[in-house]
Amino acid sequence: MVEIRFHGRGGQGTVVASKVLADAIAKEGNWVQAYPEFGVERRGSPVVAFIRIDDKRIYDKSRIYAPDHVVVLDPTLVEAIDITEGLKEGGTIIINTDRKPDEFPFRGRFDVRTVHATEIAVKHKLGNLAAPIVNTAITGAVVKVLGLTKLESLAQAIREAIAIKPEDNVKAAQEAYERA
Amino acid sequence: MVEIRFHGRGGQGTVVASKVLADAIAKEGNWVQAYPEFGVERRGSPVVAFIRIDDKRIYDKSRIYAPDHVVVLDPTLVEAIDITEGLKEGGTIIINTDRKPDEFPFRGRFDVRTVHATEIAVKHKLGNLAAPIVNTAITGAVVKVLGLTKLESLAQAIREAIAIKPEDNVKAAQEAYERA
Amino acid sequence: MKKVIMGNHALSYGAMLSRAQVIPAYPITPQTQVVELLSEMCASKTLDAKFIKVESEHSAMASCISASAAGARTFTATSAQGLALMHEMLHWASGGRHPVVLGNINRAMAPGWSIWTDQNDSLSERDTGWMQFYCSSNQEVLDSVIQAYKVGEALMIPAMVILDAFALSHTYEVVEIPEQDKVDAFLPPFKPEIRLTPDDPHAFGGLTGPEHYFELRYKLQKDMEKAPALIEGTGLEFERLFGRRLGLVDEYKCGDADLLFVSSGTAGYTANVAVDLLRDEGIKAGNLRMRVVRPFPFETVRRILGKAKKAAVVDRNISYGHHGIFYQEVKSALYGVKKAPPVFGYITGLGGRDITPDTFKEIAAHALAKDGPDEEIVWIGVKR
Amino acid sequence: MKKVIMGNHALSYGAMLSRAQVIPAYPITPQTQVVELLSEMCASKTLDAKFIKVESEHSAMASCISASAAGARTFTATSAQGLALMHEMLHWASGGRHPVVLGNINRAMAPGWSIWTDQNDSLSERDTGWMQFYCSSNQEVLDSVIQAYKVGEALMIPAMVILDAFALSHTYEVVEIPEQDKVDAFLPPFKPEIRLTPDDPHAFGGLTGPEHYFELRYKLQKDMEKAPALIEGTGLEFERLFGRRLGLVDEYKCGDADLLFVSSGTAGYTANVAVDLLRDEGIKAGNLRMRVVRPFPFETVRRILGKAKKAAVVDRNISYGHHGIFYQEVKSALYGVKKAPPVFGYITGLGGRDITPDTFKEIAAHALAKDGPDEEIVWIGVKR
Amino acid sequence: MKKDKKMTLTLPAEELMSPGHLACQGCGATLAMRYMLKALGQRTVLCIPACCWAVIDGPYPYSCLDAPIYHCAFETAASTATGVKAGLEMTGDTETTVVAWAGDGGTFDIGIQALSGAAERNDDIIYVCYDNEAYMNTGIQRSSATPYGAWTTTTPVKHFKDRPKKDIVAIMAAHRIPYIATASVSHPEDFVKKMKKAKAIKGTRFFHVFAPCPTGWKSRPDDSVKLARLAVQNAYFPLFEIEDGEKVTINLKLKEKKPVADYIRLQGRFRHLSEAHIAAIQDEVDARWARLLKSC
Amino acid sequence: MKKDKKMTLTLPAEELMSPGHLACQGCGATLAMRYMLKALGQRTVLCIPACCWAVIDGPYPYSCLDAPIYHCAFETAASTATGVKAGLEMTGDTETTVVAWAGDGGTFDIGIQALSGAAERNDDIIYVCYDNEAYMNTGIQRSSATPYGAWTTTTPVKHFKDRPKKDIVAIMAAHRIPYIATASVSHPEDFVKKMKKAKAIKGTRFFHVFAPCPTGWKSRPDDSVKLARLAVQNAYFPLFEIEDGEKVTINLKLKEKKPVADYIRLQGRFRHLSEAHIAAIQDEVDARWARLLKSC
Amino acid sequence: MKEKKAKRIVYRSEREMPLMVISVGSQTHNLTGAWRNIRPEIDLEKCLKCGICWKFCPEPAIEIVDERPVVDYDYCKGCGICAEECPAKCIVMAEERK
Amino acid sequence: MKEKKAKRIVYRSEREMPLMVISVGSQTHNLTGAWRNIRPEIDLEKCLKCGICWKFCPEPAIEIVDERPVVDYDYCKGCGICAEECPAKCIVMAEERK
Ligand SMILES: Cc1ncc(C[n+]2csc(CCOP(=O)(O)OP(=O)(O)O)c2C)c(N)n1
Ligand SMILES: Cc1ncc(C[n+]2csc(CCOP(=O)(O)OP(=O)(O)O)c2C)c(N)n1
Ligand code: SF4
Ligand code: SF4
Ligand code: SF4
Ligand code: SF4
Ligand code: SF4
Ligand code: SF4
Ligand SMILES: [Mg+2]
Ligand SMILES: [Mg+2]
Repeated sequence: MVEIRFHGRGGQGTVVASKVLADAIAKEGNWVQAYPEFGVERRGSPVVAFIRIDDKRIYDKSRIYAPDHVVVLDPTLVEAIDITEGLKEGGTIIINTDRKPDEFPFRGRFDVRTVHATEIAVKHKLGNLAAPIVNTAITGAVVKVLGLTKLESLAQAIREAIAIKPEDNVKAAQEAYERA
Repeated sequence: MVEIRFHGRGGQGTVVASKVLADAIAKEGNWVQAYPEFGVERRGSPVVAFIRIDDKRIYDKSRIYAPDHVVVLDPTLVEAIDITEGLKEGGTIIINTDRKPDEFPFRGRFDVRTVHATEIAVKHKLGNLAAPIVNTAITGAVVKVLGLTKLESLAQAIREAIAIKPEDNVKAAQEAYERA
Repeated sequence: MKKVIMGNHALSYGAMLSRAQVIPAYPITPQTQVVELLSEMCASKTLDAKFIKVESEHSAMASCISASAAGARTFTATSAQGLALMHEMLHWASGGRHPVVLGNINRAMAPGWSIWTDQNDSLSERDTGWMQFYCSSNQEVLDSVIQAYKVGEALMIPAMVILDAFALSHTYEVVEIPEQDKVDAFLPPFKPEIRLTPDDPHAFGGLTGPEHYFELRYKLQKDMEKAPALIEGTGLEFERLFGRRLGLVDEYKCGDADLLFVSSGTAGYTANVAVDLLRDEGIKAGNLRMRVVRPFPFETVRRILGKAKKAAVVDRNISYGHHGIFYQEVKSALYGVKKAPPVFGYITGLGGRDITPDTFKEIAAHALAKDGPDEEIVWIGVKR
Repeated sequence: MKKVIMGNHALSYGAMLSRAQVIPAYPITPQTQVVELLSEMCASKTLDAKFIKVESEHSAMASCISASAAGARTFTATSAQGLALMHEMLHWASGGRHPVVLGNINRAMAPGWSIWTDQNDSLSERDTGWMQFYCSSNQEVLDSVIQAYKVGEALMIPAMVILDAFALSHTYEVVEIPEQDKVDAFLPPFKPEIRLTPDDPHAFGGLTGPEHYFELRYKLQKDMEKAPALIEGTGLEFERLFGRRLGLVDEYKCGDADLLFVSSGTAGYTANVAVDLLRDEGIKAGNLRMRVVRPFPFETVRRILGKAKKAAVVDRNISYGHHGIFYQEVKSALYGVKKAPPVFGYITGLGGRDITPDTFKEIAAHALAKDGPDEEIVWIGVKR
Repeated sequence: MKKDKKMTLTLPAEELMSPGHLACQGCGATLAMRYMLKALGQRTVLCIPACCWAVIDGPYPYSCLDAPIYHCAFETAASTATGVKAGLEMTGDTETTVVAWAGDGGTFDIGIQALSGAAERNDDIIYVCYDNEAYMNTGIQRSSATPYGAWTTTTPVKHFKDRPKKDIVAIMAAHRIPYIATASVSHPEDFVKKMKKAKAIKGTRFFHVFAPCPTGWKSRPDDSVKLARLAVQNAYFPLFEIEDGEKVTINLKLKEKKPVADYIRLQGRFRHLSEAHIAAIQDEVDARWARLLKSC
Repeated sequence: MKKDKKMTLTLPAEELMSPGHLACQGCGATLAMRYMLKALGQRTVLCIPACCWAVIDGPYPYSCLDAPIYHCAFETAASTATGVKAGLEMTGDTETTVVAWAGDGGTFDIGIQALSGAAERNDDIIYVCYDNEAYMNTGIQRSSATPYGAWTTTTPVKHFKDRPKKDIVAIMAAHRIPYIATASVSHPEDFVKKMKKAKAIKGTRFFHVFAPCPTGWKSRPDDSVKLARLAVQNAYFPLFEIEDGEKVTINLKLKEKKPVADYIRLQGRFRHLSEAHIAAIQDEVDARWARLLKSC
Repeated sequence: MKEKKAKRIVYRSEREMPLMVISVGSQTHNLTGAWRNIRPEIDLEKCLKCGICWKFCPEPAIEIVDERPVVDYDYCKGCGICAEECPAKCIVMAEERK
Repeated sequence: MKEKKAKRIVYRSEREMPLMVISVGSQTHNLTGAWRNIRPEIDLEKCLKCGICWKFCPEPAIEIVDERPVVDYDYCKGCGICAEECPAKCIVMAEERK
């Protein structure tokens, strides 16, 4: 069983990211569960989503307290909140940032990876610099780093889930996959 | 235990008659229960009310099916419906009418008494001939015939219950008492 | 002072003597006389209360709740459809800890339209966190209103005083109306510790996350669990002042009974008549009348029924797809009690079908003929 | 076709595949996605239905009822406050024999405002004459909607399909979406014998006196009593067509269990995880997940629990002043059953407090340490 | 008697209401129903919430009407009608007229939300409110349609109704629905004509029908039609239509209005009113009439 | 910076709302509350039903307001306020202002019955509807306040809202309550002035407050005040008062109205509209404005 | 139109009843003439055949038979509206036999 | 006014909680500055002291200190209204450090 937590902001599509990833994983025949934090999401406020993956039916419907990995969509969150809470020792942290992994204080305890998803998103015209839509791009990086599913399945999942500019989103994910 | 049924029409104060009587009886220390037919009362439609009297607490809350006596406030009902239904053999029937007891077909099986409560009511200016208010007058006759309580208690009960022209109502009851 | 009054007026007098301060109410047959008399009392200043002529029962309960939050003693009355329309607000009153008192006239739920009695309206509110007092006489109605305030305000839990349509609501009986000063001595003014006022501003009932909700509801149940003892104690105090005692249940010849009826409402009194008739026939019957259903009097029921040879639970209600509700709950309470008797479940009298002493005799005959129940539900009086 | 969808959308797909014709609905967290998707489907003609944007849940259910009376298949969905606001109309749907299907997202009742799960909203409707199906996965949600129409329309009884807030409503899972033609083969169009039409004019639901009401309600209960067998049969038929079986309950390692959990909703699946963990520790645990609560599956519960050594009923709900509702009803069902086991009652998870495998392990430890229950209610996870 | 002369029937002969029903003697609400059905004909579904008509129709298993009825919950006349219309349409019947038929209490008070919702959606129903100015079925309690000054059991003489009658027509007009009409049982021809007109319109149509109630008004049963007529003639209840919330047409122009006192004095519910009270009522009626004239 | 110059505060300085609350960035509803409390002061009880404000205030055991609040059921803002007023009066507090504070959904739809009832009784409360034109708290579903043309999750682009916005002010005016006002977060001085005026009046007072919602309108958070201002300036949401249901006063006279298109184009919820649609909206706004001018 | 003067329906068993709460009979079994204590009597000689009595009877208990108004006393409740409204004043309300 | 920058309340037991669902603390424990990804910076040199930024801040996160507007970054959510409305255009929205 693998458990992942996503950090983003209200309005950034954090839940969609987790959902698309779940979709992609299911395409390979695995069992998967994705869910948002059970709360009130407000534009701008920090939000969380989760996925749980297993090769057999998942009966456990309780919440995830100790994820294996953490994905951070918005780099400013790293300072605003404790994104490592509950994260298993040695777990992976994937951050959307232009900074280097070793610029982060928790570098030692966890395996930090960075990808500049914002840049990729903007390049593919997904939102603008003030409000980039990074959620699909980051999934490419996650698939690369954690190897949960095939890139092709992710592309397929994005095409099914995203109504506006699906191909640009796929391309962003692909580029993030390559750069991660 | 004594059980009495009252017949009248919607709007004629049949329930009030039973209630006033119950009141008067309670004044002598007896236990008593009075209740209307459990239905929808409509102006003009035949309606029924009941009282149940005992010298000990009355636990029985079921309906009265076989009354000891029947009181008829409106003489036209005698033809319209079966006022003797369930009445115990030999029970008393008190009818507001100017006719004689032996003019009624059920005379043999029951003890029929008549009193012209309408005349008495009109005389005491309780309503008018088209719509006389006979309910208090008839209680006087009932008290006389069945001897359930003292006339004075009835008078008291009427005074307490009737807001408009209480004394005239008392007088009507007294006169009916005398004439019954 | 003794007066011959109808059950509905017993509710009104109860509210008046309790000095209810805010009375939002909406008419419904067979409750109308309750509000008519109260509105009369308010108009004539016999009662210093604000009568609010709301446009629905939903609003009636909403106004009761917030007036109670503001620190006023509140009363309303309704029946069947009206109670059902309040359902969301019933949950609200208990969850918000507002000791509203509500008189409910038991009437069968539509459709078809019925104005006649059965208990499905109030019993289908058994899970809303209200105390429920079922009455069998007009005296009990009046006394229960006063006691409901006393217990409810001590625990900050709302309470329903419940009476059968017509068989009580419209039936005139002799009632001793207590004196106001004695009632005042028994029931002090309502002074909640926390109330809605700019002098001490709080937000009531905001968003309550998984970290806190559970505890608040735990408190509600724990306070409910205090109610049985408090009801008994209040009954004793009331008896000292007024000479009449009401407890969780009413036992009629239960001590030596071979067959115990479990009954409620007006049928709970008619059962006594049947007990006497059966005893005349040499059958040792008894009657356990349930006055309080919420909180369920577990200990009392176990103590009394635990000693019986057989119990026949008579329900004027049904939880469709399950059993009669008293039957269900009595069995549940007795589960695991050593030597608990066979318990039979009867359903009768829905939609105002009359329940007579004969109904109970038929039930007794059925129960006495069997060792234990062999049907989920025994129907009495249905035309099959 | 397999799809990863959220529980709310499983409801929408269920309604779409069942070809619901009239969908009056009102939004409430956490149900909104159900109606959003349905309104999208209606706008894009994926579904040929009339979506009515009512101004309240009360009106939603009123419109469902009358559209059903007119012969249309109807669907709505709601949660907590919305369900509560429908209460009067829930009685109406069942009493009027209208087989509406309603999706309810289990959310705790206010106040304080909660959007998180517990079962008090739907269980406090247990006495309204609706069938209730509690689901543990999104697949089950979708399948249950289709089955609910099949069973409901056969018996002319409405049904609720119930899922936990967030833990199911907002959780994405892999769901097999059946093909429309197969669903059509399983579920024929709704063609009630009697419907509201000028071609055969009848007055529905008029005033019904004590001479008739009782019998009509007797019929409702008798039809409810047919439901358990029909639900099992429908489950078998569904399995033949779709390869998935759903019955009254779901047994997980019950056969040889020394300790049986009785559970429901998403906790009813989490319990399975705990069963495996306990078995790893050498404790023979099992889990009886209650899928259907109305009609209560008396026989099944007696058969399975009758063989257990101990039962631990886990309630995410409470009837204040009584017990957890499953606990109450299970004990009631087992009353008088020979060799029925000691039954423990646990309350946990109110207002969305999480229920984890550890919760069940704590419960197991408690139950295994005692011969029988020595408290009315055992609270798990409350901060005391 | 002129044997040869033909009877003059100014209303359709078809009778969809049979006798044997449970209305009081002289009930205006019953006349209203009779007229409406004459106008709409048998292909009409009625949705009747709790109100006198829920009883008048007759108990299970009977009905005095030859049109199908859904007896619905008190507060749901409009939402029930909406559901029926949708249900019929989805099962292939687009022709049948669906009517919500409710009392003033079920319309002005407990049912106003469902009505407002239906009007906002412009649901294709005719909503008829027969107004007897109180909750009569439950024994004469005030509603928000009860006029200023009236006694009811919840507005006792000592504290009679002190608020004016809610202006339901203005409220509905503010919803800008396609058709609104007032009607009176004293003017059945006008009633039938407007109802037929309404039948041909699509969307939400609203009727406010004046229906005297001898039981609740403490009036003589034989005065019912007379009272209704007086109310029209003294502009207490003028007859008019409003199309699309804007276009107002007065159906019965009044050259001179009769005094309201004539009308008031025939009713026991107003017995306690002083001359001053009646003068105040007259003023209010005059003001309303002036507003109406202005709005045309 | 001119160090000596005094700050100009055009609103009362007293702050009864603290930061830390849970509104989205740029929330208009939050500004509305801030202004209202500045006008009414701390001796005010708020009754807040389900709506964004039920969340904004903060979760148990916190509150961002310094006035007492009763968080009430969605449909009960008015009846809760009525109860509070009665409860306070019966316990000796006749001074405190009682306010029902609800969203458009809680006012136009599910709460309209309770509101209509309170207005009919002329209960002594101030009812404020902050209008963000949809059910926002549940994630942007249409309400009957949603304007023609708008996207919401229940009026998808393929089938956008095709009914006009319900005219709540006209409906309330038909109730003839003593005071009605519209207000906008772009004009806080006007808002505060009218709220103070309302405070001094007895009976039911109704405010319709325009409160942009960037989340639901798909607009930029920094445009919230600008949008509100545009709506006032183009007569999409004119500022006016109605006394006793009759006397209409326009608070901000418009010499020339800005085109509605400027306003529409700033909002994602209208993105799908064609020029023709926008022209239709302009016509509707013009017609409403003409009606308003006529009614003065 | 449902059967004129229908019979009262008596169900002896729930099996005879329809599943739903629906009407299957007409109210005409209910002879509301019993409610009446004054009765309208039409003087046909004076009658104008205007149909007004027919129009305003709330039951309706006036039928047009052979071009003239006939009161059906089985149903007439004796409200008196016909007499009050008759322009020819040819209907009198007589007392029922006491 | 409730305590400025109040502490978060932590209940360890139901006994510590009030009986009713009532607030006993201020929301100021909730530092909504964390929501911000752009920050308003006021160029006080250009400021007109008109108070408009203060007036239109929805939090409110602008205080008047010593006769000038000061943003409280603990709470400012970065909505940008102040910058948009400032007549002197002396507020700029700068990016937060990424
Ligand atoms: C929810 C609910 N509350 C109350 C009632 C009781 N009730 C039935 S009819 C009625 C009065 C109806 O008044 P109106 O609508 O004016 O019709 P009328 O009886 O005057 O014809 C009332 C209060 C009910 N049936 N349902
Ligand atoms: C009976 C009931 N139905 C539905 C809801 C769900 N609900 C809560 S807030 C809300 C929308 C509120 O909309 P509005 O009144 O416009 O306020 P806003 O959220 O837009 O501020 C809804 C539908 C509820 N709480 N109660
Ligand atoms: S109470 Fe009035 S409206 Fe009702 S049936 Fe009698 S006369 Fe008609
Ligand atoms: S959704 Fe809109 S109204 Fe609600 S808090 Fe956010 S911005 Fe304010
Ligand atoms: S008296 Fe009344 S009921 Fe009889 S015929 Fe005349 S109008 Fe009809
Ligand atoms: S109203 Fe008079 S004149 Fe006219 S038809 Fe009837 S009886 Fe004849
Ligand atoms: S950016 Fe917004 S929240 Fe921050 S200070 Fe400016 S107006 Fe206030
Ligand atoms: S709005 Fe601009 S000019 Fe005015 S006080 Fe604020 S910063 Fe200064
Ligand atoms: Mg009425
Ligand atoms: Mg809104």
